Amino acid sequence: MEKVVLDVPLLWADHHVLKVRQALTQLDGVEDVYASSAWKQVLVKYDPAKVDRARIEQVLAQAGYPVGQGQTPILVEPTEKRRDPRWGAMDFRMSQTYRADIEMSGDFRKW
Amino acid sequence: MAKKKVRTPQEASRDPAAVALLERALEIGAETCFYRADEITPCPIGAEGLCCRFCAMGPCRLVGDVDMGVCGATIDTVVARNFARAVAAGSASHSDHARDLAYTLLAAAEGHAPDYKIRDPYKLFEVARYLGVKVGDRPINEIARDVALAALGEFGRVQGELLYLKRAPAKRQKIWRDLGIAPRAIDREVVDLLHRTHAGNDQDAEHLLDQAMRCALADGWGGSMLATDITDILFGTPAPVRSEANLGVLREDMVNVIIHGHEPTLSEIIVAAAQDPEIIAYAQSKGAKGVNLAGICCTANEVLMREGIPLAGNFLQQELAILTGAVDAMVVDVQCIMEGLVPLAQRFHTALITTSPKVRVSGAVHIEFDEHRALEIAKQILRTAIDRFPQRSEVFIPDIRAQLVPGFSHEYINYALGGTYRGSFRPLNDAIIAGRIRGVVADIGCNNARLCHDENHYYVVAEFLKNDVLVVQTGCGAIASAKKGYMTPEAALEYAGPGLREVCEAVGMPPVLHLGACVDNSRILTVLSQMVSETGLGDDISDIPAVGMASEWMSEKALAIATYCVASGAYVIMGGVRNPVAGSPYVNQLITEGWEKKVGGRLEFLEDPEEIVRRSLAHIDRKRAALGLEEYNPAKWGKSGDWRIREVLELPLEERLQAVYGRR
Amino acid sequence: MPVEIPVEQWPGRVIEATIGATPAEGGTRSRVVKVGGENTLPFMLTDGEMPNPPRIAIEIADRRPTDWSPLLLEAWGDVVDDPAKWAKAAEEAGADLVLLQLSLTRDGGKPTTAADAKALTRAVLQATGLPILVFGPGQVDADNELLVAVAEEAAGERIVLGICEEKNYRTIVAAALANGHLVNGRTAMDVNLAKQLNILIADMGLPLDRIIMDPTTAGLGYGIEYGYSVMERLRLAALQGDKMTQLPILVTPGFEAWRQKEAKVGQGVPASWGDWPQRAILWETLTASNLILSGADILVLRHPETVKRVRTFIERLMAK
Amino acid sequence: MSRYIATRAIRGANAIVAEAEALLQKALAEKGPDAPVAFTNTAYYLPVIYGLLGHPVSKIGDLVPVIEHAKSLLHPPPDEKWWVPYLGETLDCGMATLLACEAIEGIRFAYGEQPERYPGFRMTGGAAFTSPEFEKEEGGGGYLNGPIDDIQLRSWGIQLVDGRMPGFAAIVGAAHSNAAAVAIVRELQRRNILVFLCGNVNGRSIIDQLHEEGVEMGYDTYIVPFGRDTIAAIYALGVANRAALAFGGLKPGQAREILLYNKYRVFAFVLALGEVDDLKYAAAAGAISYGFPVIADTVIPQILPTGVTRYEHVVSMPWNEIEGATEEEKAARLVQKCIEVRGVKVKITEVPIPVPYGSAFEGEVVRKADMRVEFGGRHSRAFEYLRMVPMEEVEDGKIEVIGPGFEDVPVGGAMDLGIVVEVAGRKMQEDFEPVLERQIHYFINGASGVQHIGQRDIAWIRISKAAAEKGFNLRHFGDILYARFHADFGAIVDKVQVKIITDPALHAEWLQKAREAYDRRNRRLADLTDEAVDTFYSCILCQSFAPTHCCVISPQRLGLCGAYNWLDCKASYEINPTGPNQPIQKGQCLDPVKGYFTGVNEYVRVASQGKVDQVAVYSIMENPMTACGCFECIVMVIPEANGVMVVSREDPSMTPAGMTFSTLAGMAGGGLQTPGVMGVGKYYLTSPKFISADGGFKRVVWMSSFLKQTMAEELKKVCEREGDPDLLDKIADETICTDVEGLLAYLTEKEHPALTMPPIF
Repeated sequence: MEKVVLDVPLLWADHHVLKVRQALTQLDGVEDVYASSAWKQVLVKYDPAKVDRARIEQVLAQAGYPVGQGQTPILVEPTEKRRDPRWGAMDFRMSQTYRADIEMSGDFRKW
Repeated sequence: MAKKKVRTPQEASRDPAAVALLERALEIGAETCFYRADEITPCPIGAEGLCCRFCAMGPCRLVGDVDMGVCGATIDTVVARNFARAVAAGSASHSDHARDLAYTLLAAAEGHAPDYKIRDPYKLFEVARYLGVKVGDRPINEIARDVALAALGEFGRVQGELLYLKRAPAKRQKIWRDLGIAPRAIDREVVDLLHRTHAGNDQDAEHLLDQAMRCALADGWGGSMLATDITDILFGTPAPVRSEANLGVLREDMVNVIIHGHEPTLSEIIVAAAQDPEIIAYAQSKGAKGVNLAGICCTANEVLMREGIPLAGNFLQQELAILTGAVDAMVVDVQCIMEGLVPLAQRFHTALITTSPKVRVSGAVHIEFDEHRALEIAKQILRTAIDRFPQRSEVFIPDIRAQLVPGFSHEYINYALGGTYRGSFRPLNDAIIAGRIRGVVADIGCNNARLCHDENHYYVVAEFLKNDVLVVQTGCGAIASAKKGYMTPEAALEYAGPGLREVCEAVGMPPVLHLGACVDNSRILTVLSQMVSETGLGDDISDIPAVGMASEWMSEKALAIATYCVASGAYVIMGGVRNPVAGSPYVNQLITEGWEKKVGGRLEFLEDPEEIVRRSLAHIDRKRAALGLEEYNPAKWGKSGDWRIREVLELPLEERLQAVYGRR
Repeated sequence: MPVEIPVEQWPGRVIEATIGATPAEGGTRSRVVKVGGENTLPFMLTDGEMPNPPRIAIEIADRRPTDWSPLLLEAWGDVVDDPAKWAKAAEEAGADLVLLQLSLTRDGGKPTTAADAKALTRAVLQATGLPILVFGPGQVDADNELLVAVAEEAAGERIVLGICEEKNYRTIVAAALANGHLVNGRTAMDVNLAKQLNILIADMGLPLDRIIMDPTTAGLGYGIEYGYSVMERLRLAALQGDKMTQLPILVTPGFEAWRQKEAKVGQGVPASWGDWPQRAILWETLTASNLILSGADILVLRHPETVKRVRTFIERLMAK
Repeated sequence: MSRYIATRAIRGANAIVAEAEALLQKALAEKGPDAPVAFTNTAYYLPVIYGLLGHPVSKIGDLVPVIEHAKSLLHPPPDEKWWVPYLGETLDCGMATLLACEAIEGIRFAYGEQPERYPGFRMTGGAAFTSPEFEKEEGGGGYLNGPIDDIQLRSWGIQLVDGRMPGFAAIVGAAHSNAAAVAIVRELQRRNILVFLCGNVNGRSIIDQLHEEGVEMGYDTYIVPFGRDTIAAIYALGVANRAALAFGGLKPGQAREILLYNKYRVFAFVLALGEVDDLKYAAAAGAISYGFPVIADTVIPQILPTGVTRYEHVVSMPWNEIEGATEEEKAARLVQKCIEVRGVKVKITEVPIPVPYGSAFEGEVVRKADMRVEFGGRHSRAFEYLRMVPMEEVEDGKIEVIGPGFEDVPVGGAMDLGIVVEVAGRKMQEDFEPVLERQIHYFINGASGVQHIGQRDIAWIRISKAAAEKGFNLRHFGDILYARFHADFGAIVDKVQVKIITDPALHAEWLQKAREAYDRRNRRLADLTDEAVDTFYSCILCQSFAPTHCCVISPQRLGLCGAYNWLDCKASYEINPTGPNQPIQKGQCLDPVKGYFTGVNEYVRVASQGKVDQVAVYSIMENPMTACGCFECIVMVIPEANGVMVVSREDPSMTPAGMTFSTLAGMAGGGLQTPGVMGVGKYYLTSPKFISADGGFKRVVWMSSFLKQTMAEELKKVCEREGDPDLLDKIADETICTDVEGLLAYLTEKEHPALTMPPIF
């Protein structure tokens, strides 16, 4: 039995784990799968007689999780100076404590 | 007079870039303010406030057996009068700056200044609320016009008191009103104080100093605060940006234009003009790659906070910048501009360009700024600079610069601590209450050529960080820390105590926060007021474990700032040079114990930086105890952070999957 | 000589609470009843205004109240066997509000269930168009179980749920919060206890205009002066601006009067006490009218004749 | 945040919003904008979106602006070096994540993919989804729960609001083992905490684990499986939002208020089991905005500074590093930590002992003949000691009996006993130790057949034969104390453990420690002067019968009833911030001698409903403090003697003023200021501040003999302090005289100092 650790950049959450596992565990010769969304890696133990790494990668790619390719989608790219443009657009300015903050916390209530 | 001992460059500055250029100055025989400071002995009589020049019967030097002027004015009166005059001048400077901004806003709103627009409408709405301007569904320019007019109204307010006073905690407002020092109108308080200090007027030290507080409050809660707010409205409320500091930001291959002074009105437009393709093309036609802007003093801070324009240095580096030979133009507006620049600029190819209708310097080029034609003038200035580029001779740029993350407006801090939906000061108050943050220190203000440049700033900031004190800075003090690298987020890991480090890591902020120009000290007042209203730290500014200081002060503006901070309840230490009221123990006692009794804050002049740190920490601990907060204990903190996950990340997958569950 | 009557102006005002909701407001009541809102001491109409006169609620039981005085049972007749009919009779007798008092058990001793409570509430709501109040039997567990069910059943009707006491207010308040009702908070005769309970209830997030307070009272001759004084002080504090006492006051003179010997007993008392029915009604009427003068906004009464008399009393006092 | 968490959460947020947007585009294309989107059985649309944005989503097209808003909340991840602040940005990304997750679940509903299919699964108490289309498997099974319906929500909501249910736990992922999963859930269940389940680790969810172990899930067991991925965690926040809308009186769109409501009122937390991925970090950032902290059983960065949540934001407690031999013990510690971090208050209503318990038994006496065993008294030594210790040193509910029980003690015999109570709490202060310690007396006395007298190291406890026969043993002291401290002092005590010590060596050791502590406290009390504090306390407990009376209690002047000193008031305020003891800021001292303070005057003016304008705290002659009627003594000026007399409540005799105590009481009480007459607590006599403005204790010319006898030692010390050790003998009492003439004669004979003092008027 052999094992291989594959980087799968699109495996970034546990609903992807369910899909990756579904794809791999159906594959004949795959004995054990650890799909880790935390580390975006898949550990596959397989019987080299029945299946090979290329096939595993192919199945992964078909399932939408190509090995080593793609990346977590980032909708907001960093800008040159990192001045975050979105902050300025926030309809939000406060230079006093919000009343609800005080009222909701019983500790600080003063009647 | 015999020649004094002249300091070596290493004795004159702690900043390596400055040292390199001071050496360069020696080499080429150029004279700087450092040299002149060594040459000139400060007048010992004036230094202690004992010289009375208020009428032509004098000047009376109240030294030795003389304890009364010709008119009979006592030492106490004279010392208080001198101090009060300085406060009046300082307040006038900030406030006049504010007035010009308000006029710019008015012109922009009315469409006469097409190069300006309202960059932060939300701030406009907020300010409108304070100034009693209706927002509703009205067009933004209409609101802006009314805000500008309301702001201008504050200067000559006919009746009542300044509208912004209501931003202070209720208890503070009551103190002002009970003492009769709630400012009425900005101009009026300055004029009133000037009037009182005229010969033969107010001749009671305490009474004079009360008006000094009132005048300073008109600056802090009036002029300065309006200046900050209107600048934010016109040019955007600052949020963190990345930038660099020190003379190493000058570029050999670009046209270097230094903007120096205090007002952002022109420099913001220069920033825009420098990116204009037409200007870039023109620069390229002269063999440069483009135009590189860098700032000195508070103009620098203004454009740094909003545009990320790098800092070339602080007040004492204005001459040194020219000594690099790489500055093609230095554009100055108002305040803190040394006349010594002229002879230096003449030795190089540098164009020294004055722009303010209020400031001309003999020997400098004057291109008068007019906000109605702002962009046009900015381009004219830049062309002047570009034209000088080919005349450069030898260039000496020390390769020294540090990174920083400035841009901490009060509003951003509020956002940073909770995001759009939960922004508040609660995490900051919590951190102080728990003792992760021992207290807050604002180290602000100038450089002083009589001191070793930046030495006090470096020292006190480092000590405070070590002791888990959060430091906020403005003005030239901020530039000092920027150059030292205290304003990078990484500095928290390197210099901060365990509790402060935890807080900085949680927020991702540097341990020293850059709040802006010296006029932006008003932001500190707003921050303190909100800390009070957030509850848990007492019910007045004077209850908060915080200290203000200008550890290398030199200007009258610094005295105005100090006075409004004290009158707002803060303990303020002026560091470095001699106590300007030392001549009268009574006046000194009035501004220390006297003011503490009256307004809860006190003003002290301390020469020794170690003493500054000692007294500050003692004050902070005393305030903590008074609030019933836990005693500061750094051993309790420092358990958060990323350190542990790094070990895990280094392991191969299979081991990592086990390691995340911890060691058995 | 003209006499100038001094006018006393108060900075505070009692909060106006609205009980009941019409179809337009999401309920089924034929009208709503507003209580409170005064900015003066009771009936000092020269000093301030009293937008709402004291309101009369008639108490009905969820089954024949065997412990009630025979005079009351007689006065109401057969309707006491059917809360729906009783509610209707109460409306006809001139009530502004109907208070349904749930008991701990049903006929035959079986405990009242949530389903019973729902059915009773529904029946009363259908029988009358008046806004209603529903009070639990006064035992913690039972109150919690029954009133939550009642609150759900009456969702949208803006009824008053009672009784919240310091030891047991959270569940009832939560039920009121969830279903848009009001609550009645009862404390032992004490200004500060009343205020504290109001604070506690308000702290849970119930708006002040959905809280009625019941500072507890006593029957005539059995300490009414004590209750009177507490109510008076609550009202004075309210008018002086103490937010947490500015709530309408509910009192239960019917209950208090009818449990006293003078009202309850017809035999074995001195002849000089006079005619029993007359005496009993007078007892309830006098208790109620006293409390009206000390600031009551809602009076819970039992005898239809008392209702008439108290109504007349209020009308005369309200006449300018 | 930590930068690591910020980076991962912001990445997760960007990714999930992108995924939601793609899914939305697909749904718009395939189903059209008018296709309905709805969670079943709720009037709150998609509750998170509805609550936060005030935007009712009922069809796919309604989701477009939601995703747009979510995108506007996104930020780029922080850099490796020279980063800009990320906390606010991460929290915004967290909110974007929640909006995206709910949008995804909404679309999944439209596609019939939610609630999640789970073959073979059956819920107890019926599934949420009763509509026929879901009943594909027999009896409505085969599906996980998905969102909670409104009816269930209301029923649970009431329990959450009224405190019967302390909070809810959103468990995300899978436990370290099946046994751990069961143990954790059981621990939560035991505390009545509602449990929501979602997420997976390597495809295994805690739902699978519990299912395999046969744990019943469903509304009836308070364990609700949402779905096997983290996206389903949004249903938990849907509950939070709806709770705020239904019970907080809040309107949709009041985002900040809804979040704050949850922070302060809904005690929920996230328990992240197993490795944490980008989306889990992102969703956690969203939960933090609700004030819900995150506790992980793996190594992740901790975020301990407080503020957005009430206590720590993110806590890591790696499973292998939790102390405990079994999975159950570890689970107990993990859950304990969660409760601590969230500040969940656990309610204990019953005292679990074999004898009846209640305040009715407090006055009970156990006679020698009925006694099984006694501790303290003449034949043995008993002490009780309560101390505050750091949070991590207390294991809540741990009760240890160290040493032998009383089985071997002969009937009617005695043995040594030490009761050591260790408490921890975020609001606990060392000053509260004696206040709490004194409660031991009341708590233990509440047990039927147990008698408790005394305190500290003079405690004396008896257990009756009847109680012992019913099985009452030493451990039950611990049970009583644990339950009562939680029930009565939950506001300041978070954790309690009790040591019952009979082992001789340890007993001696702890007695020594206790005595050191008593000593320390005595000294602290002595140091506690009026000048040393900024705050006095009020007591308006008696306003029920003296409506304008307000006690001003300072460190050196206790309440006139003698029952409340300054520390008691301080603790009472912490426990019950709306109660009768409120802090009075001293304010400016107008007159240090007479004791005028601006704050006191302001407070008293309000509290007395305007009847009392000012109070001189240290004077009987000028604006003296009012009294209700429950004073222990009355002090009254005897003008002829230039001094005062002190009459004790116990003294029925005539006094030189010509009135008995009961007549005097009418003058002193009622909340009126009567210069020259004052009701006081008897220990005020020993205070240096006792009518200090008028000359202090030396003014006392007559005193009830009862006081002289019962307080002999204390008063002797006072006399010494006043520089006249024989003063007590110079003070007359009712055995010497009951009229002024006799009094003057006696004073003259004894040369009482008052005669030569300045006139008291």
